[in-house]
Amino acid sequence: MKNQSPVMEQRGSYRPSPPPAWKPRTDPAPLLPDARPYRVLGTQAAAKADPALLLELYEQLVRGRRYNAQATALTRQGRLAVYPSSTGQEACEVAAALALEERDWLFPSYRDTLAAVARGLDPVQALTLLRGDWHTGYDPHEHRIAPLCTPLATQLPHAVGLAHAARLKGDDVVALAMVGDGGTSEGDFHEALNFAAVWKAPVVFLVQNNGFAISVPLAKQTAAPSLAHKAVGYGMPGRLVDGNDAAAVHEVLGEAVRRARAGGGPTLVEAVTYRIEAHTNADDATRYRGDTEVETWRAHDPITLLEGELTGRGLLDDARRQGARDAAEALAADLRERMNQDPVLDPMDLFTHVYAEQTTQLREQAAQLRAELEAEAER
Amino acid sequence: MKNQSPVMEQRGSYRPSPPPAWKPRTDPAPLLPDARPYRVLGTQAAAKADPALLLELYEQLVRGRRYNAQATALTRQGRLAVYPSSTGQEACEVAAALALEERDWLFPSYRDTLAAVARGLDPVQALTLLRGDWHTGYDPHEHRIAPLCTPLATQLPHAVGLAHAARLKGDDVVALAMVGDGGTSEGDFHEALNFAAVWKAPVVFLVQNNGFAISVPLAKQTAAPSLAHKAVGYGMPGRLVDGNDAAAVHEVLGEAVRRARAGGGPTLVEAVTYRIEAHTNADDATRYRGDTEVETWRAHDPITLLEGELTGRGLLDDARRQGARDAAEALAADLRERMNQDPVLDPMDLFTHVYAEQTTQLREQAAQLRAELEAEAER
Amino acid sequence: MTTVADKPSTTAVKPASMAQALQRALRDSLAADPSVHVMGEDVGTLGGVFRITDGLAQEFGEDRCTDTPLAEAGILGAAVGMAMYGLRPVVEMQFDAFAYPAFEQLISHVARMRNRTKGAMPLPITIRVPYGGGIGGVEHHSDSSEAYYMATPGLHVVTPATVADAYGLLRASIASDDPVVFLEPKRLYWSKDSWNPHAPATVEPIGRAVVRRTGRSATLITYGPSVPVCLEAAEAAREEGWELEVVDLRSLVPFDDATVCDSVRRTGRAVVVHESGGFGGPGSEIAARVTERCFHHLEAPVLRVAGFDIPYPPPMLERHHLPGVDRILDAVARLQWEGDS
Amino acid sequence: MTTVADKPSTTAVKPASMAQALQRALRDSLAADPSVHVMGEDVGTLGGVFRITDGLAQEFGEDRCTDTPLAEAGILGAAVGMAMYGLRPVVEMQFDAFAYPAFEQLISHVARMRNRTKGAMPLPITIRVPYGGGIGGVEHHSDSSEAYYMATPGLHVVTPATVADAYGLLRASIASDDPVVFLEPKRLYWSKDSWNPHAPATVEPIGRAVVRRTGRSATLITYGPSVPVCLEAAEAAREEGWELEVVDLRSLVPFDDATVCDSVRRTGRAVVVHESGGFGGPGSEIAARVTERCFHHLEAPVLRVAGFDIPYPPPMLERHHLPGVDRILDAVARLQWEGDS
Ligand SMILES: Cc1ncc(C[n+]2csc(CCOP(=O)(O)OP(=O)(O)O)c2C)c(N)n1
Ligand SMILES: Cc1ncc(C[n+]2csc(CCOP(=O)(O)OP(=O)(O)O)c2C)c(N)n1
Ligand SMILES: [Mg+2]
Ligand SMILES: [Mg+2]
Repeated sequence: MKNQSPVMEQRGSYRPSPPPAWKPRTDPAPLLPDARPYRVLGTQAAAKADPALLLELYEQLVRGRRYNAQATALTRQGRLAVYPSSTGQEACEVAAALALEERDWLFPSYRDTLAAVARGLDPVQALTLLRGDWHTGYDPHEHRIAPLCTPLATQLPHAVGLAHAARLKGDDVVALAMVGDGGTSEGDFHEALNFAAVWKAPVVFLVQNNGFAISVPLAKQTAAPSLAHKAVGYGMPGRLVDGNDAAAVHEVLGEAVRRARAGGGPTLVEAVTYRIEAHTNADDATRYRGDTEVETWRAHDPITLLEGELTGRGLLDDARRQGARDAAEALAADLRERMNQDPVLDPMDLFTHVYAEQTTQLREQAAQLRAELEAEAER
Repeated sequence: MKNQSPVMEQRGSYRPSPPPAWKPRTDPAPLLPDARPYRVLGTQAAAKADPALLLELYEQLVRGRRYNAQATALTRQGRLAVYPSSTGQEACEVAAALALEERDWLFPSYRDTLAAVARGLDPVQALTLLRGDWHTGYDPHEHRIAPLCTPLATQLPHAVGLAHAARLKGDDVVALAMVGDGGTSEGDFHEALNFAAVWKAPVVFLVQNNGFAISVPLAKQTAAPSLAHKAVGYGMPGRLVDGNDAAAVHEVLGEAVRRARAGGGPTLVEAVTYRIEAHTNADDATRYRGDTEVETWRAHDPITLLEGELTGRGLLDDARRQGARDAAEALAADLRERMNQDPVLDPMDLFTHVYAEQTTQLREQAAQLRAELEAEAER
Repeated sequence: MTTVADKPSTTAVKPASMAQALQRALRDSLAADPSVHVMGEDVGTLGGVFRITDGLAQEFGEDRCTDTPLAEAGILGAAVGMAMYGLRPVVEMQFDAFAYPAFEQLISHVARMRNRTKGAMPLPITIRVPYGGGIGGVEHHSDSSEAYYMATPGLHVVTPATVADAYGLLRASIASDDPVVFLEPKRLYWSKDSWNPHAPATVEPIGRAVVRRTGRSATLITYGPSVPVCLEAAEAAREEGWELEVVDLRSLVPFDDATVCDSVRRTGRAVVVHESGGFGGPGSEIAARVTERCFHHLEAPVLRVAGFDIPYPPPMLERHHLPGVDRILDAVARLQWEGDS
Repeated sequence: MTTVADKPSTTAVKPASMAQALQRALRDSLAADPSVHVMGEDVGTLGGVFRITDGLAQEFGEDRCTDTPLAEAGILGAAVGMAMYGLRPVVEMQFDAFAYPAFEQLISHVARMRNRTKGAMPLPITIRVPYGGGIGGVEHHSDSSEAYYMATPGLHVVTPATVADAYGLLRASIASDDPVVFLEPKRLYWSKDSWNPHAPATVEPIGRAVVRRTGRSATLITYGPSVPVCLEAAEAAREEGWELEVVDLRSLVPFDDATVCDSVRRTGRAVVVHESGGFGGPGSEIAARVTERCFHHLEAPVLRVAGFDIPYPPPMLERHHLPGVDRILDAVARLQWEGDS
């Protein structure tokens, strides 16, 4: 430490020491996002993209769009309690799933059933919460998908903790956590990103900025230049990407995942996209936004974009296109059929999993319900 | 909105529209803090500083240092339950108080009794919480000082709400809220800054980065380039200032206060300083830091710095210096004397202020205690 | 002002829903007092996910009915600051479980600021919380957390069961100089009774229970969403030869010992009914204090019919969890009647 | 394993403090199981503000005993993620009131994850919370919030009153596959009894109350910081001719009805004693359930001696708030003894 004692001279030339030990902890420049969302499709960067990947993304987008439509239809048939559609956001959902290795973990929000399905989860299991027969319809360990999370942003510290734990155990596992633009306002978002940066945890935070938190537009949610700019305040890189450009989202997430795996710490990715449907089937979007805005975004549709690129480069022929559609229809048909069967429920499950070992109290309450059910059955 | 429909051409030249409506909401460049803490003392900027202000700051610093020493002494005499000293941080405490107009509001943390005293609060009242005879020892409206706040960062949304309310009522009142480096990790910090920026509320957030949160050094608290860098993620300017340079802190806060008053919205100021004493009298700082670090910072003492400047410019003669010391001693003597008197307490106060109107239940409980006290008195 | 069930007083009275009454109470409060400010997630343009604030932003402007950023601690914390400056914030928490992030602000500040400052800084904040189940909501949308609020001194805890009370109690809560947690039984939002939104409406004082149905066999002590269930149970009980009295608490804090104990002393038997979990739930306090005060009048222990001590079930199973008529009658049957073993 | 008060078994036993026993429990747990991780504010280098984690970071490394950033929701949320990956986090909340920011994580995730996933994802997290008053702490440093935890299904709530239990119950809590809120009565941290830190120590099963003193006149039901007070009261009561039995609950969830009711049925009278506020406090549940189960054995209503229903007082007034010997004896005197009016 130089200049430990301030120099005290008479008049003018007085020059005390700088505050001891102060230096920027990180260089902020590389943490700042680009001025505009990064894009691949229709740019030079597209040439470098792996055609097989582009085709896989395309097939998944088509499948995802069909899945969203089918799930929404199921709400009308009373087969789902509620469905928050990701129509228009399929590029983010699909790219998030595809950017991960099998050993990695996905932390979806309540809107991200599609990401879970794209990662391999049975769509019926993915929809259990929204059908209403149980909370989480799958064993999270099977596909390494955390329970769909409803309390906003609360899954983010979980992702950090899991990624940190994996690193402590010596596993090169990455966690990718998804959250909405609205969710970034929650304290848990802040705490999670800070923990991740301090611990250099291998996490990727994907914010789907779809313009709204239910009815609240982004302008009432934040005054930041972009949500990606929040990254610099945690000392991690922020990346801004066109969320309807599946290739771009995949590339940006892929880079972030690789950096995390290599020990480079977390990244915050903001994907700019749009929620084409209402918040859920129960919402009436006409109360807070106009059709023109929706139409503008429909014109920037993730499937159309990718299809344009693939067609332009001669990578997509009619057969392939039809194949994608057929696969999507098959998924929808299977989903329809299985969701139309009433789930077999055991009310006694209410008491089985509250604790590892049932307490006396819960045994008593279970006995009460059992007796009631038996009496009901006899009637 | 131009380019609403993506252009779909065959091969190469394919150029879809950019994501609709995307533009940075604010230009990030002016929000970013300087690379090094801003300083006035010993720099060219000092020449522009108002000598009267410098002298006032000086007298307050001397007084503040003495106040800190006296309060710490009172803990040893059992006259205070606990005292978190701001020794070494007096420049921030004093500048915060002096940067405000009378109609403005100060939101101190538990460490900031000195700021409250510098703003005109009776030191005995300021110490009520820490003496233990009541929680808040003053009417917050009198000097527009919110209660000293112990749960970290929870006072920040209060400051935002108050500033917002004042603006709604048409009053040009500014709120200045103080928080520590550790407090910036709390979710409430995040939510408060976000609300402030979205509402363009007239608030100034002053983070005293004193290097530690109890035993935890800044490096375990954040990986950010600086705490001031957090500002950009909210869309407000971040300012970094040498927290031991009273003139610099005063100037930066003054600017932020003026901007807020003029409708320019909130500012985040990080003042880099150092906690010279242990966390409180109950803490043992030798468990987590070495003497050399402390000594390095003692050499960058806020009083010495300002004294150097004033002496160098011939603004401080022995009489004036002695005057400052005498005033400080008078404050200490008065504090000592009054704190050495046992406060007169009425246990029935426990029930008086829980609700506007005492509930039957509390009346019953009050009667019970009254009976007990009477029985005790008779014994 | 009433201490027995409100009855339609004019023939012009048309059915209105609880949602309408709440909305009218907010509108009248906003109109009556410029310091009242409504705030929360989606309360402005959308009018709230339950439409309770519908039209208020349009009528009073966005400064009086404000869409906040999505952060419950921030909302309540900002409301504290606004109240410090003399406003009367009315905060909406979108669902019961989404009030949890605001607990620190609630417990450490909202409930304590008046006491902390020896009365110098009261916080007249109303926190509206749609609570309870029975609407087919998925996880986190059907919690009943009144036990937490009850255990926090400094808060009032109020919950209406009728359309008229929804209006009267919400107006009183907003007018209160103390913080009120105003619990709205969401499955009663669309229930209608004969309340006339155009008649001059009554502001109900906080802290008074009401006897909704008289009877001499036993007392059902209940509140909010369980009031209609208890009334139904009382009707069904007549077949078994029991005349059940139904007390609607309306306010959990302050607790109206007089009305409750008066009833229990007359009937000698009591069952507390609520949706919230039983263990450490509101019914435990109610049973304990009634027993303390009416011990020698009791023919049987005060029983509790409550939700099970489990996380709130998924929609398809919630009917097994919610206290219904049968479970209430079973408890009544266990009240050690003459001739029981 | 024991169901009566532990007695020193060897002559080599030296007094140890509860703080030492807790520390030893953490050390033994860290040593026994590599998946145990201690984390919280100041738990590393400093060893915690109460020094309970003293030396652990030095011995096991900072990865096993970690100073976290200052954010309680983040700490608990990160612990959830760590537990999802198979670790056993032991989280320290610095003071009771500073656990409030973590309530959403606690209620919405920690308490529900096992149930949510039908057992696929249990969360073996121990949350250590120094609680209660009596140490001259300024505002926010003396809260007792066990009522909130009790009302949250899915949590275990455990609190020791002796040095031996501090060790045995903390080991058991860390070993539990369910989340445990482990409440440490901070004013007993420095209390010593004859526990031998070098002897092989017992892991106490969770969920069993213990009779600390036998008596046939009435039962004092208590836990944590109020246990020594009750024992003192029982001693003093002998002068009045009462032989008081003292039951230390040790675990509020699960609740040991058998031990408690067995005692109350024998004595016919009971007083619940705790520091936490009375209204909606733990005592309400205890009084209600004991009454339900022992009604015909009761000579008098179960009474409650609790903190007043006020925010915790400042240090200079706390002695008026805390239930002491006199207040307990006053309650015992009101248990309607033969010859009372
Ligand atoms: C803590 C919390 N508060 C409120 C809600 C209610 N809620 C559900 S979705 C939603 C909006 C979320 O917006 P955003 O984060 O942008 O995600 P999106 O719906 O756009 O995917 C709200 C307010 C919630 N689920 N959790
Ligand atoms: C919500 C909350 N958590 C924990 C604490 C306990 N605590 C008191 S001061 C402190 C450290 C604060 O550090 P910092 O914010 O840097 O302020 P400083 O003490 O340095 O002024 C802690 C952890 C608290 N008061 N509030
Ligand atoms: Mg959104
Ligand atoms: Mg600090």
